[in-house]
Amino acid sequence: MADAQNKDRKVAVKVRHLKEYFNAGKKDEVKAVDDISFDIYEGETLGLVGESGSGKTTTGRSIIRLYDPTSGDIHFNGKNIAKLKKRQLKDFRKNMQMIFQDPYASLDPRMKVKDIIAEGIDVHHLAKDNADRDRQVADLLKKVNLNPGFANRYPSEFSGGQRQRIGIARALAVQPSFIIADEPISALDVSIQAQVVNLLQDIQEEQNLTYLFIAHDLSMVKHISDRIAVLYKGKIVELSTTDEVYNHPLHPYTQSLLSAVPIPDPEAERNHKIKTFDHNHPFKEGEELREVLPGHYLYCDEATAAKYA
Amino acid sequence: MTKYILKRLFYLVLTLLIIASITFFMMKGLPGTPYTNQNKMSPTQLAALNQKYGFNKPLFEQYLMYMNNLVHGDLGTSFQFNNEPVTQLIGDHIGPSMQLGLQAMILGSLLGIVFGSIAAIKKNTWIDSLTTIVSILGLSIPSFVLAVLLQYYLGYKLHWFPVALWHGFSSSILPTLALAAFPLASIARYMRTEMVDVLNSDYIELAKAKGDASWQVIVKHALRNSLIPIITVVGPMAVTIMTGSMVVESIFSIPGIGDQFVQSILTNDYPTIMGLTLFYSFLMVVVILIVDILYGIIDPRIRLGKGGKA
Amino acid sequence: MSQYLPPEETEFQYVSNDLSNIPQEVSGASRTYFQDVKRRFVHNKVAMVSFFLLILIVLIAFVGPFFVPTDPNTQNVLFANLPPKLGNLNIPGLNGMQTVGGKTINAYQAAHVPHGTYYLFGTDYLGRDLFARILYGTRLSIIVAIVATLLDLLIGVPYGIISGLASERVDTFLQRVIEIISSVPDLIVVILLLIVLKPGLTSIIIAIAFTGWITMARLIRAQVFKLKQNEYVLASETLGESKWKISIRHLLPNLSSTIIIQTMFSIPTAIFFEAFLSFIGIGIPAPSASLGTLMNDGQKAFHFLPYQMWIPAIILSLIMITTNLLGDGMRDAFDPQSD
Amino acid sequence: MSDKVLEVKDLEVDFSTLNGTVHAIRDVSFDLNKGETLALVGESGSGKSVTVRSVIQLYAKNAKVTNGEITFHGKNLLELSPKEMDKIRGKDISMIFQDPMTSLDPTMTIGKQVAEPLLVHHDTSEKEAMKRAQEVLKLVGIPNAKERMHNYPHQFSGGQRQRIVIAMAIIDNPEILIADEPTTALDVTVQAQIISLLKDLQKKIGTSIIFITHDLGVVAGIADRVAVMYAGKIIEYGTTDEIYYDPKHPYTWGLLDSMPTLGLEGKRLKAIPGTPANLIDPPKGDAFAPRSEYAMKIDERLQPPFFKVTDTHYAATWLLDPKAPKVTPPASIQERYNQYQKLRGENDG
Repeated sequence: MADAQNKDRKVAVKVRHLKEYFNAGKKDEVKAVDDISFDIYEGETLGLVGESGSGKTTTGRSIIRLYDPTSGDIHFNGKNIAKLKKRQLKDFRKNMQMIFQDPYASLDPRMKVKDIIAEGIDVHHLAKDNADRDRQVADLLKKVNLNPGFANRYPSEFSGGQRQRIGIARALAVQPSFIIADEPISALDVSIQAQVVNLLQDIQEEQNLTYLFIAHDLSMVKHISDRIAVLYKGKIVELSTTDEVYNHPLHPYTQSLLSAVPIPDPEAERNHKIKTFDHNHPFKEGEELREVLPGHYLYCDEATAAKYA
Repeated sequence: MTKYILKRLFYLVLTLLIIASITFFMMKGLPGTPYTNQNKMSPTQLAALNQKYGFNKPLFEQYLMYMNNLVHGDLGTSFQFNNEPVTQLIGDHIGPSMQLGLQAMILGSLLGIVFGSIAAIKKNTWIDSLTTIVSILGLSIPSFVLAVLLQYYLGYKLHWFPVALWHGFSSSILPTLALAAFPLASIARYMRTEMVDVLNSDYIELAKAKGDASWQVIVKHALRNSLIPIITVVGPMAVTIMTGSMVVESIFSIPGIGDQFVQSILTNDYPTIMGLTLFYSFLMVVVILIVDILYGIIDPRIRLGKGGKA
Repeated sequence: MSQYLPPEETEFQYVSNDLSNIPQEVSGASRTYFQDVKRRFVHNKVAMVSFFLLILIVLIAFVGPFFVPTDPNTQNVLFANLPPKLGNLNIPGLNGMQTVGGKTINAYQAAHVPHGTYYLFGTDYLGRDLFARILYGTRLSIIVAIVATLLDLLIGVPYGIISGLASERVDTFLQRVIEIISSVPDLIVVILLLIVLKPGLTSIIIAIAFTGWITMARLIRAQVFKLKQNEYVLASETLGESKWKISIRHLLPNLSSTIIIQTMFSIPTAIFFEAFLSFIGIGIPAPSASLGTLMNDGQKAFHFLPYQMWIPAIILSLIMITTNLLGDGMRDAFDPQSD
Repeated sequence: MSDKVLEVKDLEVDFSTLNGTVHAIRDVSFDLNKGETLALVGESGSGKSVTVRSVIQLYAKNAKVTNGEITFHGKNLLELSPKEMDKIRGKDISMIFQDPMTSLDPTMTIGKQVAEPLLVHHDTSEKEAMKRAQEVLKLVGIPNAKERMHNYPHQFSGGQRQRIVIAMAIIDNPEILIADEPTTALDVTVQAQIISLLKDLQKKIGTSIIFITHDLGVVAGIADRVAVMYAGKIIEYGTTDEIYYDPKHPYTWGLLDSMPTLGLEGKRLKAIPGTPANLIDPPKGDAFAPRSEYAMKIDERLQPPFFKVTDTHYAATWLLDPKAPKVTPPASIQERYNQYQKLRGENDG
């Protein structure tokens, strides 16, 4: 998968043939993630887009090992973490963190903000004493543009956007190098979304973080991502740089998805043509993810791939 | 569906066998013998009885014997009551208990559903408060207290109904009332909660947006949706009511199995206790199974749960 | 309403807001969840009245015996079945008068009760002071209920949490156990246990707790299933917190409302069971008294001496009503969405 | 104007909550013309949903209309009895809700649910109503409508369920269709289908639509006119082109700017700083002023009236007062305006 364009870049996360089946082997088996492979380079933001049920949240949760992968490998900082036992996970959890979707469900309503943020500090014993812990919490609050005086308050007093900032501070507390952001803005109002996205970008720049940004909102993904993977029914159907995916989408599903995005411009909307995609027969025999153009991966069969060569 | 029912039946039988085994060993572990309450007996008489009931055999053998009989529908023989088989004992006394249980359940659930619905519809009005008071009283006043009061005032003082004994329907009225209070109260509470939930749902709002008058919304949409979960409560409660009727039967001197059960407890009549325990458990598991099946029939989400999605 | 002043020229100037540092607002006053709960509870008049009434009953039952020197088990057959009397006050129902065979007589004179001896709640068929017996009986019933409920908590909460958090296999097993126990109606289980155990206070408590915890365990399990899907629990897991720590740090505090509410509803159930068992004669052994045994005794003579059953019945119902109302009030306070 | 089908005037709605009275709607007026689509745009809590729910009079029990008039066919809807209101709901004015997963009765077949408005409002026979229901289901694009009418809601996907809800709303050819964020809960591809369905239906049956959304992208494609709401008030309204290409209110600027556009190469989004105003104690003057870089002294004291921009375009901001200093909108907004001018030039030439 190390393609020609990015040969020299360091890979932060390497996912190979990841499968996550729920109720495997039973009648109600769900192939939430079905054999996906991709790399995330150090310092980049990989956008993972897909509609509901495409498996994007499952992918994120499998990588951070909230779920045990059914099969496949996940290399993180040179170590395969897919098969680690629950007990062995603690170390890597300092380096990989997650920001959650629902700002109302992601903060424990019975805990003070400072205890929420310091949870990771406590688990990994990152504070020398209480004063150090308080100082770290105050720093983190400042970093996410919240008033450090809020440390003693409870989540219910905050708005959705503020809560999401607290969630970000919690993730940053253990100083991770890689953050999975699972639809972090989809529950927020438009004007607040931009605030949170800007914050995420600032922090990434400051701390040289790597992001996996999961979303269904294609316009925001485009804005924040360096490269984009399009997920459909548990499979990656297309993966390339943001410009490539948006300007030269190859997979019919990607094309249909992009054409459906509403544009805040009446004139553009008047001429807007929506492409349809046959959801009943999405995949064909012999298809797999192939690099059809340099750095541009497409889920297709050999004949299709040959066309681009 | 058939497969599901078969699987459930298997678990049902398994559950009953486990319960039978546990009660068997529990009863065998008792220090007293069943004869302590009998008139004094000579050792030979005792030995003869032991022989008869197999009490001199090893425990495990007794167990096998018991289970074997059980599988053949034989619950053993009562130590009291002229050595009557327990099955016959149950058969003879089940009538009044069943009648009381069913009457109480029907009365209780109907009134409970009506009261609960009205309370939910008239939420936070005096009607709601009144219903709350009635249901709190129903939940809080034990059936046997109610039974004694009803017996004294409506039977003994006012002579409206027979004071005791079992002579047809009129005898069943007072005990039914005493037994119905609890199901009435608790179903009214469940119903209120369910109905309030349903009335807050989007589809009720959409029904209103369609121009349904409030009564149409309730009859066409709210009632059915709030009744479905109530079914799960009603079944097991019916069995509980039947067990609860033991004291009420005693108070009214009704020859039901509840009264029989109390008698057998007071006289250490182990076979009858075991038999009745199994009988009540049988009722319980069967009722739960029926409720589950019924639920699947009534709720389309479960009925057509698999497939069917385009 | 201030007077409308038309805008003036000078007011059309930019105020140059410092937008990089807008003062951050947080909504409302700073209150914890429990402070909110308390506030809602205090506003609920019915619940507050029930609360104080219950406290009063408990206080009287526990402190009362110190002030009532009469022994509840002392028999005085000469003074049997005396009606209630309070001093020399001539209050109907509390004047020691009794109707026997159509004639009203002064039962105290008839039994030659010495002057100055009064039985507030009368005496029973053995001439025992019913007031003393009811004080002790109430106390006993409350003790049974509280201890049984504590046992419910101690078994039900961990059982529910383990079942909710453990692997599917463990959960299935634990649920099968519950299924089997609950296939036998509660009353029957309790009665069976009482037959097996040595009669006495402890046995009753154990027997009642044996079925009581199941409801608690089921509720907790369902709640855990819901809570563990919450993203804050997942977040805790990604931070490396162990399951055990998660259940202490996140689950227990969030389960507290469920636990408290269910506890409030367990108490009346336990009180009822105790009374029921004593009523059918397999509960608290004589000569000890509980509300149930008192009612059992009273019921035998109810047609002639209704006070012997009325008084314990009213107290029992009062305890049940207040605890039920208190439970309702707590549920509304913890879970305000229901209004 | 004679082709006005609905007129809302000076509407004010309060909610009583534990923390105090929320002034959810503060003096809202607008009208709806025959056959047009009016979009009410705003963030959560801006009052857009409460506004339309007041029209149909379905709102929470703690809500209270304290002032205003809603005129429909010469009648003030706010003065109608519940019975009279029932006759209008579902017949003349119908509604589509946000979440198709919860807005259908799970225990009733969809055919019956779709047919319900006919049975409620007319003497239609059950058979006739079901026939109509089948036709409408076909119209909204439910395949095999004849068989699928007898299915239950859970047997349909989210997008299909929203189509069913739409079928229900249009079966009686309503004059007004209120769509309360009908696509928010749906995936983009499904959203696109639903929107084109609504547009088609409007052409066929000529209904007027009030479309509520927070998504400016969706609005651009469907609306004829747009009203932007902030903190319980309409702060700007005009034709869709006017709002998108020549907005005048700083909040509208902020909203347009905080959206990443597929066309524009964004480096950093321009976020609106701060958080929305507290409606328990609403600001005396312009509610948006504390978040605006164009705030003036007057904004703190007085609420701005509507200033006319064109016959169709009005904005409530003191910036349009002749006494105000000349403002230069952000570059991105100017760009929009230039694009508009170019477009107009092309069309004219």
